[in-house]
Amino acid sequence: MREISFARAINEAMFSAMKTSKEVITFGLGVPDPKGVFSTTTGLQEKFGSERVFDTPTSENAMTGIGIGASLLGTRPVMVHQRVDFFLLAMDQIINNASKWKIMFGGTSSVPITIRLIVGHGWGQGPTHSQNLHSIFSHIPGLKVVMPSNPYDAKGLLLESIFDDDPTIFLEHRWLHGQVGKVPVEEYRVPVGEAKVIKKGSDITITSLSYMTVESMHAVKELEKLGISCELIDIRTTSPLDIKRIIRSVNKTKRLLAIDSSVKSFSVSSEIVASVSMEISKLKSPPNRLALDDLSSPTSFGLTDKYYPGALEITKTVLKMFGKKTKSLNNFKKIHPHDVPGDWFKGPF
Amino acid sequence: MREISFARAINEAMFSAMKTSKEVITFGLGVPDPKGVFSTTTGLQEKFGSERVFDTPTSENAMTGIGIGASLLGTRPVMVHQRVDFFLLAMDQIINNASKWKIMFGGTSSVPITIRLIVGHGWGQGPTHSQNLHSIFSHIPGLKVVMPSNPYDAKGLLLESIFDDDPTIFLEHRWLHGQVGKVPVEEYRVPVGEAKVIKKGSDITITSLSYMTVESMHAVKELEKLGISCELIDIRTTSPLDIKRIIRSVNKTKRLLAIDSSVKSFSVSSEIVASVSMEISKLKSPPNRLALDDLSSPTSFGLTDKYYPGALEITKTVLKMFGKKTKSLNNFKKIHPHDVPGDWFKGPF
Amino acid sequence: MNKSRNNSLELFKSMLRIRMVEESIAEKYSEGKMRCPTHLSIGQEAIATGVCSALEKKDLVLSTHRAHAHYLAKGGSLKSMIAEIYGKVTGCSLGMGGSMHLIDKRAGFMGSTAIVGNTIPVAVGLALSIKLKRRKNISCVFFGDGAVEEGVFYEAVNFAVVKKLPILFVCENNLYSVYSGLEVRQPENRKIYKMVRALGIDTHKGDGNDVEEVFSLTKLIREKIVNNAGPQFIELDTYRWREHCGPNYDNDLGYRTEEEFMSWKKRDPIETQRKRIKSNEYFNLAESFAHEIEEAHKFADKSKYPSYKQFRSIQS
Amino acid sequence: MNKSRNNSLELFKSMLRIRMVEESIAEKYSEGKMRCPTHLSIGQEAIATGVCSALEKKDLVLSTHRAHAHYLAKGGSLKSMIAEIYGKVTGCSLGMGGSMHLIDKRAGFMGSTAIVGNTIPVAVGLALSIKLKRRKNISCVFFGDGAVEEGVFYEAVNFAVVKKLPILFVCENNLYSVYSGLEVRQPENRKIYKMVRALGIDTHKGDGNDVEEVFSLTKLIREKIVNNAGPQFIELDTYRWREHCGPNYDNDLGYRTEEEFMSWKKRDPIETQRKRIKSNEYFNLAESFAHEIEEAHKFADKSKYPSYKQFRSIQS
Ligand SMILES: Cc1ncc(C[n+]2csc(CCOP(=O)(O)OP(=O)(O)O)c2C)c(N)n1
Ligand SMILES: Cc1ncc(C[n+]2csc(CCOP(=O)(O)OP(=O)(O)O)c2C)c(N)n1
Ligand SMILES: [Mg+2]
Ligand SMILES: [Mg+2]
Repeated sequence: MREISFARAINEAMFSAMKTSKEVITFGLGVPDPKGVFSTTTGLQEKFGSERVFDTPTSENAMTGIGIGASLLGTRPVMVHQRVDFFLLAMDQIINNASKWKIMFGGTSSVPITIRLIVGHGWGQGPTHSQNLHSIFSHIPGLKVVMPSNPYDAKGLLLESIFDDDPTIFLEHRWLHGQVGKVPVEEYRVPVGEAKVIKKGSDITITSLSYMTVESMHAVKELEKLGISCELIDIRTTSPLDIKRIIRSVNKTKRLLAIDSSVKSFSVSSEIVASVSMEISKLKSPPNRLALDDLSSPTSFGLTDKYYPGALEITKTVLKMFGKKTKSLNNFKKIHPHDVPGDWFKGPF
Repeated sequence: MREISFARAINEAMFSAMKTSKEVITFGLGVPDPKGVFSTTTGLQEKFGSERVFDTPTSENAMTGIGIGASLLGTRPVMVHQRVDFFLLAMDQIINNASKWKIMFGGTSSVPITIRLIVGHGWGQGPTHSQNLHSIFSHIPGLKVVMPSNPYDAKGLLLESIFDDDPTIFLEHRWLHGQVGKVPVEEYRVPVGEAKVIKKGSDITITSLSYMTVESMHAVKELEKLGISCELIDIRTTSPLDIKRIIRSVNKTKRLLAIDSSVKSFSVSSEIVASVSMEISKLKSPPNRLALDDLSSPTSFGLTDKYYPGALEITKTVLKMFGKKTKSLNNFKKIHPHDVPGDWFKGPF
Repeated sequence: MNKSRNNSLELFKSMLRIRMVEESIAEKYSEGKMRCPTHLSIGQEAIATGVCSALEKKDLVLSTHRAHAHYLAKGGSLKSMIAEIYGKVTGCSLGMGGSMHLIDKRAGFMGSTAIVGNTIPVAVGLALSIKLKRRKNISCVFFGDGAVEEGVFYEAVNFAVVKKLPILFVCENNLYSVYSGLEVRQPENRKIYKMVRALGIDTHKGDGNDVEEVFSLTKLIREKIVNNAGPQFIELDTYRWREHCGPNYDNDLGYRTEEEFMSWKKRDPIETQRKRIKSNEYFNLAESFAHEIEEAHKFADKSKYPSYKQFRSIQS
Repeated sequence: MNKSRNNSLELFKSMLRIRMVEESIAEKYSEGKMRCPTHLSIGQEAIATGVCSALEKKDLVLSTHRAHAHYLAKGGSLKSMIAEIYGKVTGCSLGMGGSMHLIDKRAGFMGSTAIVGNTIPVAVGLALSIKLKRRKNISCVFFGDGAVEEGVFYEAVNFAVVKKLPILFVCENNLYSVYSGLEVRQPENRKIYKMVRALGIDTHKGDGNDVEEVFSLTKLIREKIVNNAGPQFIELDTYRWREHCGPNYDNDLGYRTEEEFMSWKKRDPIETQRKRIKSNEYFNLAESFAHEIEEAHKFADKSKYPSYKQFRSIQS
C-alpha cells in the first residue's frame, strides 16, 4: 500500500467526504488560504467551490453556533481551528448547545458537526498555543472526542466522525502532520470508541494517545530489548473510552501505565487509572501514569525539554515500575532539537 | 455562636472584605438588584456605592477580561454569575488569560480575581442551568477551585479567595444557600488547599464536596447505626487538592469512596481514586466512586430523582462495599419532593 | 378589505390564545406540577403573533428562554408544550427540556434555549444551510434587548451580512434584563436598531405592542429577504407585565415604577386589537380557547414522565 | 517650531530604531536561536511610534501577538525583549512568554498576548481601575482589523461607553488576518471606524503610515480622554510588509498582489518622515542603533535559560 502523510490523509478524508455527500462543508480561518491549515485543506475550495469551502471572520463562538445551525438541516460542517486554544472562545456553543441539543430536545434533533482542532507543540508555542484540552471535552456528556495517532486512523476516524450524527471533537497533534504511513486510497472507516492494540505484550499495559503513541512506540521497542514485554494500546478516542479493552489487557499483564499528553491532574490518564483500579485489585505494581506537570506549558527552549516527557521518560518510568535501574539508559540520541518534529522544521508556527 | 445561613455568610464575607480593603469591588448581572443574587449581595451597593458594586451587561467574556485588567492594578474584583453554565462564555478569558497571566509574564504580574459561580440544582433547571463543571476548572493549572459545603467555610474561604493573589473559582451550590450554621461575626480565614475531616472513623474514607457533603453526613450517621464507622472528608477545595490528607485517611481505613456532584468520568472523583490507587496498593475492597451518570442533567421531575444520588445511594454504595444487604434499607423518608431544598422553595429559579 | 379584516381577526385570535395559555400557566403554577423555570410573555404577544403570522409555515424559527409565545404563534402544538412544562414524555422534548427548551419541527419551530443569545448564531447557521440548499424559506430568531449585549450577537450579524444570508433578527426590547434596566447595560440614548444598522445590516423599528404594525412590517421585510436583500433586523418595543421568571407580578420589588408599568398596561396589545376588530366573537373565542387549554393541562397531567431508560438511550 | 522639529526627529528615531530591531530579528531568525512564533511590524511602525509618543509614561498599554513595536515605542527595554525572544531568563517575562508575551511595567507596557482580541477587555479593566482610583492616566490597547471581529471587542467597547472609562482603542487595519483579506471577513465597504462609532463611542480615522498625523491625532484624543470625554477609538490604515508570522516576505504565495504591496511600500512611514525632517543624522543614528541592537542580541545569546525550578516556583 502507498504511504502518505497524516496531513495528506486528513486532506484525502475531506476530499472523500465532500465527494460522497453534498451535505459536507468545511470552514474556518485559513481553510482556503495558500497554506491550507498545514495543507490539510489544500485544493478543497478549487474542487468543491467557495460555497462549501470558505474562510471565516475571527469569530469562534458564532462560527460554532453557525455550524450547529447548519447541521440541524442535515448539512455536515467540518470546522477547523489552527489551535485548540482558540476554541476556548466557543465553549458556550459546544457545551451548552452542541453537546446537549439532542438530549434537551428529547432526541428529536441531532447535531452532526465535526470540529478539527490542531494541538500545538514545540518551537516556543507557549501557554496559549499548545494546550492539550481533551480531558475537558471528554468530561462533557454528548461530545465524542477523537485523537488519532497515525495517518491510517486519521483518515478513517475523520470520515467516521463526519458521518456520525453526534458532535465530534477531532484533535490533530501538530507533530503528527508530517508522520508517514500506509493509507488506502478508497474510503474506509475506523469506528469511534474502539481502542487499538498497537503491540501485544505480557508484562505491562501501556495506554497512550495521539502523538504520545509515537513516543511510546520507541519506548516499547527499547523495553523489549531490556526484556520487558509491553502491550501498547492506542486509545484513539477518549470519549467514548474503550475501557473494556484496557481492562482486558491489564487483566492479562497486571500492570498499567497510562500516558497522557495533557497535564496530569483531572485528566484522561486519571480516568484510566481510576477505572482500572476499581475493576482490578490484584496488580503486580501500583498503577501509574505519565503526563505533564500541573503547570501551564512553557515557552523557553530551556524549559520545554523537561516539561514534555518522551520515549526516554516512558522507558524510565516502566523500568522503575519493574524495580530496574534507569541510570545506564542512554539510548535515545535525539536526532534533532527536542522542540521540533524534524530537521525540516524551522518555525515559525 | 450565632447561626446564620450560607447565603448570609457569603454576604458577610463580602461586607467584611469590602470594609477591610478599598480595592475589593464586586459586579455581575443582578448584583445590586432586589434579589441580590439569592441575597448574597444584598446591601452592598447601599453601603459601598455604585462605583464598587455594580450591575453589568450580559457580556460574560468581556466582563471577565475587565475584572482581570482591573486586578492588574491591585483592584480585587469579585465577579458573580447566577449559574456556572453562563460562565462557559468566559472560558477564553479565564483559561487563556487569568490562569496563565502570572506564568506567561514570568511572575511579574498576578491576577487576584474571584469568580463566584452558583451551581443550579432541582426544580427542572435542566441541562444548561445545573452543570457541575469543577473538574474542568480543576484541570487548568493556575486556577484555584473552591467548593464550600457549609456557612463557616463559605465565609472563611471566600475571604481567603478574595485576598489571595491568584484567580479563584468559587462555586456555591444553590441548595446550600439556605443551610444554617455557626459563623463568627469577625473576619477569619479558611486556607485554600486544606481538606477537612468532618467526622473521624475507622472503616472507610468517604471524600465529598459542596452539597454532596450534606447528603454524605446523613449517610454517615445511618451507616454508624449499621455498624460502619466512616471517616468523612470534605474536600473543600478541588484545586489544590489536599490529596495528602485523603491518603493519610485511606492508609488508616483501607477503603475509599469518592463522592462527586458532577458526572463520573474524567472528574474530581476519578482523580481521587487514581491518586489513592497509585499510592496505596493494599485496600480491603476496590476503591469506589459515586457520581452522576455520564449524561447531561435532565429536566423532568420524573428523571431527576434517579439521576441525582443522595444519602440513600451513598449508604447503599457503602453497604455494598462491605458486602452487606441493602434491601431492607428504608430509612431516608423524604420530607419534601426530591427536587427542592426545602418546603419553602416553590420555584421558579 | 375583507381579507384584511379577516387577517386582523386572526391576529387577535392568535394573541388571545397565547395570553390565555400563559395565564393558565400562571394560575396553575402554584399547584407545583410545572416544576421548571418558566418565563411568561404576557404583554408581549403582539410580537410573536405579528412576526410569525407574516412568516410562512416553511420558515424556521428559533427562540430564547421566553419562548411560549413564539412557539404557539408559529403553530407549535399546545398540548406538547404544556406537557413539556409538566415534564412529561408526551411533551415536545419528551420532558427532557422543560419550558425553556421547546421544539416543534413540523411547525418550523426549531428550538429555544436557556442561554442568553446562544440561539442567534444557530439561526444564522439555519440560514446558511437554507442558502446552500437553494431553498426559498427564511430563518428567523427572536431575542431580547439583553441578548444584544452578547458578543455572539455581533459576530453572528457580521457573518450573516458577509454571506448575505436569508435571516430575520427580531429583537424584543422590553427594557429589562431580569431586574436590570437598559441604563446599566447599554449606552444612554443609544438606539439598538441604529447601532445594529452600522454593522452593515438593514434595520427596522416598530411598535411591538401593535400587532398590525408588526405584521405588515414583517411581511415587507420577509419579502426583501426572499428577494435576496440580505439579512434584516427589526427592533420592537414592548413590555413584560409579570416577573422575569415565574407566575407573579413583581412591581413591589421596586426595580420599575408603577407609572411605567401602568403606561404599558394601557397599551395592552390585545385590547388595542380588540378595539380595532370590533368583534363580538370575543366570548365565543375565549370559551373555546379555555376549553382547549383545559384539555391540554389535563392531557399533561395525565401523561407519564419519561423513563430513565429512555433518557439514557437518547444519549448513547 | 524648534520643539516641533525636535518632536519630528524623535518620531523618526523611534521608528527607525523599531525597524532596525525588527530587521535584526528577521536576519538572525534563521540562526535558530529565537525559537518561538514571531510577528514583525515592519511597515507599521508609524502607529506604534505615533500613538505611544503622544501618550505619557504613566499611561498603560496592552497589545497583541504583534507587539514588538508597541513595546519598544512605549519605552520597553530592548535587551529584555530580545532576551525574551531568545527564551532567556533575562527576558522581560523570564523567558516564559516569548515574542508574543512582552511586558515592561516600569514603561507602562502591561502585556501582550497571543489570542486575538483577548487583551481588549483587559485594557478596559485597567481603565476601570484607573477610574476607581481617580488617577490621571489612561489605558490604551492596540489590536488588528481581525480582532474587531471577535465579540469580545464589541462587549468591551459597550462597557467602556456605559462606564465612560479612560481608554483609547487603537485599531491597526493592515487589511489582513493572516492570509485572509477583509472581504472574506467583514461586510463590503463597511468602514470599521464608522461601524464602531455606532456602538456609542467617539471614533477617529487616520493615515497609519504618517507618524505626524498619528501623533497629533492621538495627542488630541488623549486630551479628550483625560477631560472625561469617555472612551475613544481610532482606526489607522497600514500594511504589513513581511509574512504574517516569521521573518520572510511571502508575496509569492499569491494571497495579495505585487501592486498592492508596492503601493504600500512606496508609503514607507520611515522614508516619509525622513524626507520631512531632512536630517543628516541618519547615518549616525543608524550606527548607534545598530550597535545597541547588536549588544542586545549578544546579551540575549549569552544569557541563561530559566531553570525548571524557577518555572515551577512561579506557579505554586
Ligand atoms: C449567558 C447567560 N447569561 C445570563 C443568563 C441569565 N438570564 C436569563 S434570562 C436573562 C435576561 C435576558 O434579557 P433579555 O435578553 O432582554 O430577555 P428578556 O428576559 O427580557 O425577555 C438573563 C440575564 C443566561 N440565561 N444566560
Ligand atoms: C482567538 C484566536 N483566533 C485565531 C488566532 C490565530 N491568529 C493569530 S494572529 C491572527 C491574525 C489576526 O489579524 P489582525 O487582528 O488583523 O492582526 P494582524 O496579524 O493583522 O496584526 C490570527 C487569526 C488567534 N491567535 N486567536
Ligand atoms: Mg429584555
Ligand atoms: Mg490585520
